Amino acid sequence: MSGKSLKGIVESILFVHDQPLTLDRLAGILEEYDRADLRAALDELIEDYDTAERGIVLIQVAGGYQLRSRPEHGDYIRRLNKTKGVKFSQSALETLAIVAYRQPITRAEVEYLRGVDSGGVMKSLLEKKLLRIMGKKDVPGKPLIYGTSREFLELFGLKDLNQLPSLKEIQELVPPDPFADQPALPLGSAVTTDSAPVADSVPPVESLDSIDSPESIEG
Amino acid sequence: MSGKSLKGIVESILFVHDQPLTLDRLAGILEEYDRADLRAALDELIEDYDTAERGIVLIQVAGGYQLRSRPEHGDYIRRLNKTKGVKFSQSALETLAIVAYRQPITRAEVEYLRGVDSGGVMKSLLEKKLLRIMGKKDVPGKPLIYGTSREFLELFGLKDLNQLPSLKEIQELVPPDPFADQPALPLGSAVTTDSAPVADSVPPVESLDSIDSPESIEG
Amino acid sequence: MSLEEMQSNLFSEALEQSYRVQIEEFEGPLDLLLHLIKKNEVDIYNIPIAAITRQYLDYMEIMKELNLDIAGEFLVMAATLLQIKSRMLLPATPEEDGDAEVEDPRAELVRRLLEYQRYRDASQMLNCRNLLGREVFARKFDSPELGELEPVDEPADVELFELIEAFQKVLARVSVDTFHDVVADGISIADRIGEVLSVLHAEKTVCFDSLFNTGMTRDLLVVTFLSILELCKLKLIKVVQMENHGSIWLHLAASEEEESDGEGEGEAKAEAKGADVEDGNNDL
Repeated sequence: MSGKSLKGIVESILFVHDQPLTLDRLAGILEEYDRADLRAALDELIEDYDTAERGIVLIQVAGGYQLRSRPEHGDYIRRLNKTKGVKFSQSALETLAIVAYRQPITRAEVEYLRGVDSGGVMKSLLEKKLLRIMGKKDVPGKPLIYGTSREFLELFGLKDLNQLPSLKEIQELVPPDPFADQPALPLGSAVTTDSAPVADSVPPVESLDSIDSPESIEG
Repeated sequence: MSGKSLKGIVESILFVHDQPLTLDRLAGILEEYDRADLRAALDELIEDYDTAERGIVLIQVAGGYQLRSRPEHGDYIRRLNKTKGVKFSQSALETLAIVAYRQPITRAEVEYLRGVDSGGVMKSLLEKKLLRIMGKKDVPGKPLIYGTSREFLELFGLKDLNQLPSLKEIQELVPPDPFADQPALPLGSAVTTDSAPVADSVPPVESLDSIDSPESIEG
Repeated sequence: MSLEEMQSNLFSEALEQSYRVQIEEFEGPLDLLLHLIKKNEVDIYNIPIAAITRQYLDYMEIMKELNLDIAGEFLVMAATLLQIKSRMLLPATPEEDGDAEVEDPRAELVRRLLEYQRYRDASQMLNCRNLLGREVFARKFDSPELGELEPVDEPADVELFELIEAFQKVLARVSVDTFHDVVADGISIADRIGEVLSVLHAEKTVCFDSLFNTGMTRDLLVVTFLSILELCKLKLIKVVQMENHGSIWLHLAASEEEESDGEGEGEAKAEAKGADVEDGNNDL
């Protein structure tokens, strides 16, 4: 590396870019550099910024790298912007959590898990681009299936979905990999007041264990 | 200066502010700090950034302070600009939506629905390969008929056109309350069965026991 | 215990106040049940179903009392609870005795509660993260250094929902009627052009509005309008409006003779084509 420092160049680019910058994109812009060098420069920058002295942090989010203000300074920035910051209702958070952990998921499944109608909140999350329509499920009725979006990752500062702490870690848990095999939700029999004899088609309670897979991911 | 570094706080504010920040404004936001300290923090920051290693500089401009990318890196930043993805304009999105849902469709029909000339936007969508020409309509003038392309499906992550959600499905997300007209359940009479003491003394079933209670995992 | 006694019991216990403050907080029946389980400090794996059911129903009574809309889900859950309770009162049948595993009537409910609790905990975890726009901020503006953006042909970032929204907006502008997803195989534009022309041949001048009858299907309205556009484009008709916001009148652009010896430059071909259609349709 001559004259100009690669680290400085990368920093410039991160600074003017208003979205998370992927390594691919960066490699496309800085074609004359090795990917490995770029990655090293990014790692060094993350370290440089990682001191309480600094007002900026470099994080990995939504598949890319982004400079953000230091979380501890949120109060001061809200003074600048005179905003109270985003606020989410419990129903929105619940719905996001369910979709995040169980995607791809249909609306009926979300409603079964929440126990309440969720069309309104899902529509509003779609409008906010936190949820997205992933297509249709290949079952009778072809219901729409939903997942979380890149904006969801950006909002919650997640590198990718695997970075979500497993439910096991949160309290007592569900698979960290939301795409892992999951037992089908017993829709139909569940919400209704099922008059079928006990232990008929209902899966045994132990099935909960089978969907718990321990996982240690940093939250 | 205690705990949080004032320099860091000032840096945060400079980082998220999109215009030069005057000392007056900064003093207004950080009322609890001395002006002299603020000025000192700014001076220190200018110095910190003033090394060729860095990709960002702090300059005094238009009566205020502003973080900017290092001028020497202008070339690299312009490369970023060249590859910056553009957002879909509303007219492109509208046109794409009309063609997607009404294909095969002529330009005149698109223009009727949109109420404006759409030749330009359709041409640009054709160039982007999101639309394709499907043939000619057997009506006077033999207008071209348009449809969406494979690239369109890829862009929206759809397997095929059947996966395109219908308007009805979106509207159904917020349905009229299906229970609105339902008579209330005879709750009052049900409550009277409460006098039976049996249920509460039933011991837990083994299958339920086998699940670890949340408390035992926490921590 | 009579219903009256129940109710007087209910309100004598200052239950009303304790619930009233919380009344809006419950997201649904599962949320309420978890609250009751926690409040009573009972084991979720061994729910005292009668007591919890009673409190649940009490809560619903209070909701009614306060004239709150009780969502259907709360009623369904009430029925479920009552059913579980009654099942627990039944002695096991001989057949079931033979079965190795007789499931607790509460099992399904417990599963749902546990699962719901997990996601509620997950939602709290999400809420505790440093949120963009709440604790952390990014530069969400174009840096002055970026200068003018050059348009680039690169697939943009767009979600399917935006596409649907865009289409909804279009339809909202066009009309409030339902726009059928599949265009009915009705009359074609070519046919409608013929009809419009024959009316014009007979009447010479026709009021624009008279071509659109209220009884027409939406598709036919569209086809009619497109036919008029097509006829204008082909210069077969003229559209005039006598005064601002007045009626719009259509009349034939030229007499038949003029049309036949029309030697216009660019339009000649188009006119010839249009004339063909006209003739063809006149034959019908």
